[in-house]
Amino acid sequence: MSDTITAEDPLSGEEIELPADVEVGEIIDSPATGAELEVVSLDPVTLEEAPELEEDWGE
Amino acid sequence: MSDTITAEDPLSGEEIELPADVEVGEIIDSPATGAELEVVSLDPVTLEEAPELEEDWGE
Amino acid sequence: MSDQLTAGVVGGSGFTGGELLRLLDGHPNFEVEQATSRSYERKTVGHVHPNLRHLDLRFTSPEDLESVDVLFTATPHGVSMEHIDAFQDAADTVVDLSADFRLSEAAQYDEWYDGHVCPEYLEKSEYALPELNRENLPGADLIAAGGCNATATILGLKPLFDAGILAGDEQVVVDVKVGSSEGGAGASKASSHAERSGIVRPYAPTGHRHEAEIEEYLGLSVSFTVHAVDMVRGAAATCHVFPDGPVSKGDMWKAFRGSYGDEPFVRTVAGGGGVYRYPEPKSVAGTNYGEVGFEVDPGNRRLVVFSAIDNMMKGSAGQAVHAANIALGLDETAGLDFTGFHPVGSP
Amino acid sequence: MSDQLTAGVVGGSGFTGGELLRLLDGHPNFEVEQATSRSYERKTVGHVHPNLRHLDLRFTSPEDLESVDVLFTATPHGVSMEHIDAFQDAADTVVDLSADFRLSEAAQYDEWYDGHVCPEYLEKSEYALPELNRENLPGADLIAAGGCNATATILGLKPLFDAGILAGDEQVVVDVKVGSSEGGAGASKASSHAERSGIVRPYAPTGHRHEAEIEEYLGLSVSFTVHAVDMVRGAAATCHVFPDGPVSKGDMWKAFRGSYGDEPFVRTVAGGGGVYRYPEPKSVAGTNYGEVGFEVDPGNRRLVVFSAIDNMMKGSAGQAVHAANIALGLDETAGLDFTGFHPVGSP
Amino acid sequence: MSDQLTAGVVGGSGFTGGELLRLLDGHPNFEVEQATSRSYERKTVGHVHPNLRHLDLRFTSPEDLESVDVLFTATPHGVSMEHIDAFQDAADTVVDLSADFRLSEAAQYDEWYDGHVCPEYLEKSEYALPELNRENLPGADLIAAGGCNATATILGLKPLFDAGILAGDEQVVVDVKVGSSEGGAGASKASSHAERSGIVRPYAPTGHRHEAEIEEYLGLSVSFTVHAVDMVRGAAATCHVFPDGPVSKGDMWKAFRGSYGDEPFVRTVAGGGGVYRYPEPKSVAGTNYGEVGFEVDPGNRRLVVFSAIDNMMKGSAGQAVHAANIALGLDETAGLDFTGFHPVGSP
Amino acid sequence: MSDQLTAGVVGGSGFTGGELLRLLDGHPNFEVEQATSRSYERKTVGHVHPNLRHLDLRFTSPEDLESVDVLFTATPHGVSMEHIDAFQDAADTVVDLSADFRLSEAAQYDEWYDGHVCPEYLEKSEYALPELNRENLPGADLIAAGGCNATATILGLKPLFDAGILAGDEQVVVDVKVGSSEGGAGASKASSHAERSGIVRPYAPTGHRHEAEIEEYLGLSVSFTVHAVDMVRGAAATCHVFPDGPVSKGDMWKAFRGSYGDEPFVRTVAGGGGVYRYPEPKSVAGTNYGEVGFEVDPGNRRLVVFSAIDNMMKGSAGQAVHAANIALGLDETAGLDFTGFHPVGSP
Ligand SMILES: NC(=O)c1ccc[n+]([C@@H]2O[C@H](COP(=O)([O-])OP(=O)(O)OC[C@H]3O[C@@H](n4cnc5c(N)ncnc54)[C@H](OP(=O)(O)O)[C@@H]3O)[C@@H](O)[C@H]2O)c1
Ligand SMILES: NC(=O)c1ccc[n+]([C@@H]2O[C@H](COP(=O)([O-])OP(=O)(O)OC[C@H]3O[C@@H](n4cnc5c(N)ncnc54)[C@H](OP(=O)(O)O)[C@@H]3O)[C@@H](O)[C@H]2O)c1
Ligand SMILES: NC(=O)c1ccc[n+]([C@@H]2O[C@H](COP(=O)([O-])OP(=O)(O)OC[C@H]3O[C@@H](n4cnc5c(N)ncnc54)[C@H](OP(=O)(O)O)[C@@H]3O)[C@@H](O)[C@H]2O)c1
Ligand SMILES: NC(=O)c1ccc[n+]([C@@H]2O[C@H](COP(=O)([O-])OP(=O)(O)OC[C@H]3O[C@@H](n4cnc5c(N)ncnc54)[C@H](OP(=O)(O)O)[C@@H]3O)[C@@H](O)[C@H]2O)c1
Ligand SMILES: [Zn+2]
Ligand SMILES: [Zn+2]
Repeated sequence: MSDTITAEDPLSGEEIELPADVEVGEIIDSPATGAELEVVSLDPVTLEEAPELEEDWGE
Repeated sequence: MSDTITAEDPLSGEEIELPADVEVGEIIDSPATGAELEVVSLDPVTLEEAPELEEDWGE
Repeated sequence: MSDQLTAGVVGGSGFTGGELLRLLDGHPNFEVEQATSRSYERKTVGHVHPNLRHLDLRFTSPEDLESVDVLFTATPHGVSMEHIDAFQDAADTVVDLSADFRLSEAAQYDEWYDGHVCPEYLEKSEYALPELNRENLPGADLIAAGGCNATATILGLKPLFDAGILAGDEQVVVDVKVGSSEGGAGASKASSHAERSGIVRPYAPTGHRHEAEIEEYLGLSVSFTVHAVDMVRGAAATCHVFPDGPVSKGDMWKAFRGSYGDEPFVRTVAGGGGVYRYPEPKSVAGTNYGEVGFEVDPGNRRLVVFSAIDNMMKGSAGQAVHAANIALGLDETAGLDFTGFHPVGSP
Repeated sequence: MSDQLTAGVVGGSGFTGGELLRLLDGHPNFEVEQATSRSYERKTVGHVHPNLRHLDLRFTSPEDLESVDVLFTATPHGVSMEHIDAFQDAADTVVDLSADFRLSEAAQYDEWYDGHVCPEYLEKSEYALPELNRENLPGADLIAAGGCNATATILGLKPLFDAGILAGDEQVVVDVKVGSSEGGAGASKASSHAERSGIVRPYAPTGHRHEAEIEEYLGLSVSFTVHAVDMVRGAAATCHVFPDGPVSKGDMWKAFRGSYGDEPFVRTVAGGGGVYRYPEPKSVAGTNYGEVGFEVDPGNRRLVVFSAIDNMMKGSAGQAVHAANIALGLDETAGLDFTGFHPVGSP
Repeated sequence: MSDQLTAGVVGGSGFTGGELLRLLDGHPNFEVEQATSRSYERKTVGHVHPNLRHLDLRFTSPEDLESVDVLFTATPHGVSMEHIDAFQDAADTVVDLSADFRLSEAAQYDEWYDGHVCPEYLEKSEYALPELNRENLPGADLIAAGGCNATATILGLKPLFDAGILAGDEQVVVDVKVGSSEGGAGASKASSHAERSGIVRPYAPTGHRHEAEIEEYLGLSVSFTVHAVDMVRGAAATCHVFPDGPVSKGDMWKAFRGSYGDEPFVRTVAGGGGVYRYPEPKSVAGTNYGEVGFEVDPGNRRLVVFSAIDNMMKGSAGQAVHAANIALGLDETAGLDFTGFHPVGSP
Repeated sequence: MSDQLTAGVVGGSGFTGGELLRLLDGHPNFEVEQATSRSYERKTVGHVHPNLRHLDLRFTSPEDLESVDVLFTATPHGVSMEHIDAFQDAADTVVDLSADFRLSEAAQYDEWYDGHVCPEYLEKSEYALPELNRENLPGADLIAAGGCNATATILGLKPLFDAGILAGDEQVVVDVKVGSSEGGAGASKASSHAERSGIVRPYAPTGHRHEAEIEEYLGLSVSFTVHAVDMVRGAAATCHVFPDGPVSKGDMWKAFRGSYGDEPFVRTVAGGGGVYRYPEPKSVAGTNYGEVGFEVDPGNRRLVVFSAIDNMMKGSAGQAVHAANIALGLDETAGLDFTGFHPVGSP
């Protein structure tokens, strides 16, 4: 397994694992909630819920 | 088609057709509402909603 | 003969009986006088068939048949042969959907069914499938609608006989896939939703009775296997045919066009683009159409013939009405013009 | 106005476009002149819609619109508002199936969609649903067919407003279940057979755009949630209604009879016996009927209203043709008389 | 207590009985001694359950119960209350899957069922759902597995009570969608494949008995409606909740994490990307997992809570084994570690 | 060799890749180190496979392969042959699920595929199907899992060769029915839910590539036709066999018992009572079992052989793990002990 670091999921408050090389602005999904999160800062890594990706979902 | 008479559906108030030879106590379904009705008197034919026939319906 | 005729349906609470009622209700020349059911006597037809809630008709007993111009009988095998006299008393034209009058000899009923009680009718009855027997239908008074799986198979293979590609002694495997409405309206564990969903179930691995019918009408003994699959309406026959000599795609197109070029209810679909390249039950669901098509497998010197019908329509009730139209001198396609849906799940 | 009219369909390769072509083909008063598609230009209509293989018609570009009496436009949201001038140049009567002209104010499009480019049309357009707006349809030149889920909901709840059971400020939860044809003909992972089979998938938990439409036409703000389930055609709305005072079954029957007693395409089904006791999409599949019904839950002082339609018919193409019939002074039910199947899997 | 225990299943030919046999067969601590069936007496278990063909076990009569450590009883409502003494004679631990011992008072059985013949057991029995009642299970000798629809509902709403978002007097609508296995193995017309395919059928519009169970365990009177949809396994509850004050997504996450953070069989799924964004029966099919999730609808001041289980597992047999594991001091998750499939149609 | 081994999956976001991850996660001897995907790089495995939400694993690029004990490659045809050197650098044992290493000669790839870029590997690779090739698997470093339809066919027909009933020059028709997961995770119009529901669609009427594989391993040229039907998992092969001389049911039982009496994953089901009398995909869904069975048709001197597997298991991922178990000296059935469900819709 690749290197990982931990951060707090902003929705659930849970500790989650992320790849060690995440970058600011990256959108990454949370293993705790499945939600898409945006990396807003590093050291420590801080995450925010990403703006809804208006993916067409079959309507 | 066999002979028919009309009566009032007690649920919807609609005029419905019934076989001419209905009898008191007979349970018959309404073409207006689909409901099971009981013939409570003849001449004129009077109908009431039949007690729920606790038919097993797949639960 | 007037253009407005009266009709009755024995077995009107069943699946094909309900389909007959639906077709007759929408037919420009028929008026439904009676629908029988023993279990639902005096209930409205809409109690059983939710699509017929607008009909002001109640089931009556099959014991009290009314006099009509044409009587359709849609009862389990064995019932019609017992009641044929009463049926013919009630109507000049009887169209039976069961197997009771499809074969021509009592011996066949001994072999494939449980014998026959009135073999004298076997010669008089006419097979309903117009693509096979159109010329004998006008004026017929007893018509036997074909079996659904037999109909699908016969429709697929007939052009090969017409064109001389098959003579009758070749090897032909027919692998059929059918929907749950073929089993009729009765309830059983095997046909419950939980047990029957999502299946590919070999329900007649060998010895299916429709073999007799195919042999009767094509003169061909087929290797026949039927599978139940997850659809409600529909029968699809895949015929693996091993002709004696080489046959090209062109030969096949010629054969199919020759047999069906003028047929109002048969469509040849063989390759091409898009999603629907060969016959599929979905494409004909709810209609009286049969789709037939083919592919040529030179490596194995095989022809693959596909045939798809709606068992409730071309495979029974639709075929019956089609034959009645011809028998009674009506417009052949009257009441049968529905062309089907797209998209459609599994009608 | 002659009884024989010409019609065109923009977006003819889509699901509702194909349904329009099917209906117009079977309609006694219309002749289809054109069906557009950019992706299938010059292909036959039957290439996409296997049920229309008999049509001698090829898709043409939406850039080259022919002049017709009535133009049906069945394109994704946003297309019609961009092309409305060209559409109106091509036809005196335009019936649009998208959301582009359903709401009356630009602000609603800002809130629920991505704004509107020609808000001046919003006042002029007429909502197609005849049960709601029949009197304004004759002669209308721009008609907006309702959304499928909105139509189901409105049909179910309208009698409660007509009868004064609801005033508009009550609590109403609408829990909708829909089939895959609602998503249109495009392909996506979520709508692939493997991922979409057998689901109960909350696809619009909150914030569905049809809330706006319901509010517009009923004056009611509903709590709206939509689930995708395993069927192709069909939308079923279950409305959980909390009226201010007690309401009896008799009150409900009276309300529904009052609103729909004379409606050709609405059927009230509420209890009774047999298998089909309440509205079900299966019962109306392929038809222009809406089934509505109800049950009273005294313990919770709740009314449960059920409504079932075929989204491709009453929920779009059928409603559009129904409205066009009225707009053009034709027989209201022309071309829409199909009553549905029994049995039927999931059409 | 040794780690190797013996088990029996009364009603082993039924759907939940078969599921119990499957789970016990794969369980590290149980040995199945007996499976009863009156209709299939002396037939192999594999005759009924094709997935258990490898089991060397034949059905025996429920009249001849063997002595076992734990007896699972999976019979229709009313049977266990009649035979409870025999059951307790046969085993120290009885786990009943029916409704017979779920409620605490005879009056509830009078209201919702047909009364009770041994109300003295009602106080002694323990509700099986570990997420609700884990602390009372160790050593319990009569355990009542929850109803499937009640379990789905309770799992979804419990966090709102734990977190004080709900107190019990709020308005809550629960709209449930269920598969055909909920009806058990019996055959009926309504549950035949042809009639039940492709449906959205309101089968319990009001008055469903599980309301009593939900009220008993959550102290909440819900507005409850159940629909049958086209799947075999699965129950999905959509709870429309109207809390007194505003609730944020963060509040909800906190509530769900608080209640289920340590639960081995509950997963919170609430938004995010991909195809599976909320709880779905497909995602948990065949497993003992419950998926719960939510969405917040600020416009209507509504919370929508979704809950999905496999009715045969978390909704009955899985829950029963889970509770038995706890009651007997075994590893809680023993025999229940299957995590489900992807893709999967409708298991 | 230690009992705890590391494993990687190339193509982990696909259908068989996800199945491999599921099996390896539940396998007592494997630890998953890596799952690759180009489209879902850095997303959690649970984003794609909802049943694997508990896995703490993210997809990584196939360009950065980690060193593992065994590498499973589940990519479309043509990918593995291009990357085989990188794969073998990363792992001592490579198990490939594509067709790239199944056949033994380059000429076959010219005929049936688009040629081969590294034919030197063709001789070295071992076919995975243990029932055919168990003795050559221990220590193998390149293993080619069989094609799903080929596996079903080979399993069904092998006993006839073992017993001398077939020699290889007989006429054999194989009519296959498959589910939608065979097509993999990609989206297309033909595989959308609306178009693919309820179908019996001839998707490979002739010329299916698995003919080559069957010929390679049985020495038999078959007449092969594949239909898509409405299920997600499952492949069912019906083999219509015309042996040279008469064959009795007893001969067939002897043949099947002879070939499979000791096989842990093959079950013979041929007649008998109950609902499930012949092999069915439902009965083996989710499992690594193959069900085989037969019927004898004396009239047509035909044998009908049925074979049913789950294409995701015995037909790909399960077979791959089975072979890896043998190759690496592990317990042959490790990680593959799931026995399936009853009832089950269409997993
Ligand atoms: N389903 C198909 O796709 C299909 C296709 C081709 C041919 N067929 C043939 O068509 C016939 C009807 O099939 P189905 O599928 O419609 O069957 P079904 O659904 O079981 O209906 C049978 C009908 O016959 C009535 N009936 C049964 N026994 C009777 C008796 N002794 N006297 C009078 N009425 C009786 C039943 O009603 P009551 O019991 O209430 O009287 C019911 O209305 C069968 O012969 C079948 O082989 C069916
Ligand atoms: N499906 C339903 O149940 C339903 C119900 C009610 C309302 N509606 C509404 O009806 C409309 C059509 O829905 P649908 O389900 O039929 O969609 P669909 O299957 O996706 O069809 C869309 C059609 O529009 C054409 N099209 C797309 N973009 C276009 C453009 N820019 N210019 C011209 N033509 C364009 C497409 O063909 P080409 O791309 O080849 O040109 C296709 O023929 C939508 O607005 C939808 O919201 C649908
Ligand atoms: N299905 C579900 O999803 C579900 C979920 C939660 C709870 N439950 C509850 O679990 C119980 C079983 O449900 P099910 O769906 O498994 O039902 P089922 O499939 O109908 O099975 C019932 C079983 O009980 C046996 N049985 C019936 N009457 C009996 C009697 N008088 N004495 C002894 N055995 C009898 C039957 O076999 P024989 O007739 O051959 O003896 C059969 O094995 C019910 O109480 C149900 O409410 C079911
Ligand atoms: N489905 C079955 O039932 C079945 C049965 C037997 C054998 N097979 C064989 O198994 C293989 C996989 O089938 P499937 O159904 O799992 O297909 P699938 O669902 O389409 O998955 C293909 C996988 O390969 C990856 N991939 C595609 N191109 C790649 C490339 N150039 N380099 C690296 N990765 C690539 C894809 O992910 P990204 O594109 O994100 O990298 C995806 O993870 C095929 O060869 C198929 O013939 C399948
Ligand atoms: Zn389906
Ligand atoms: Zn189904």
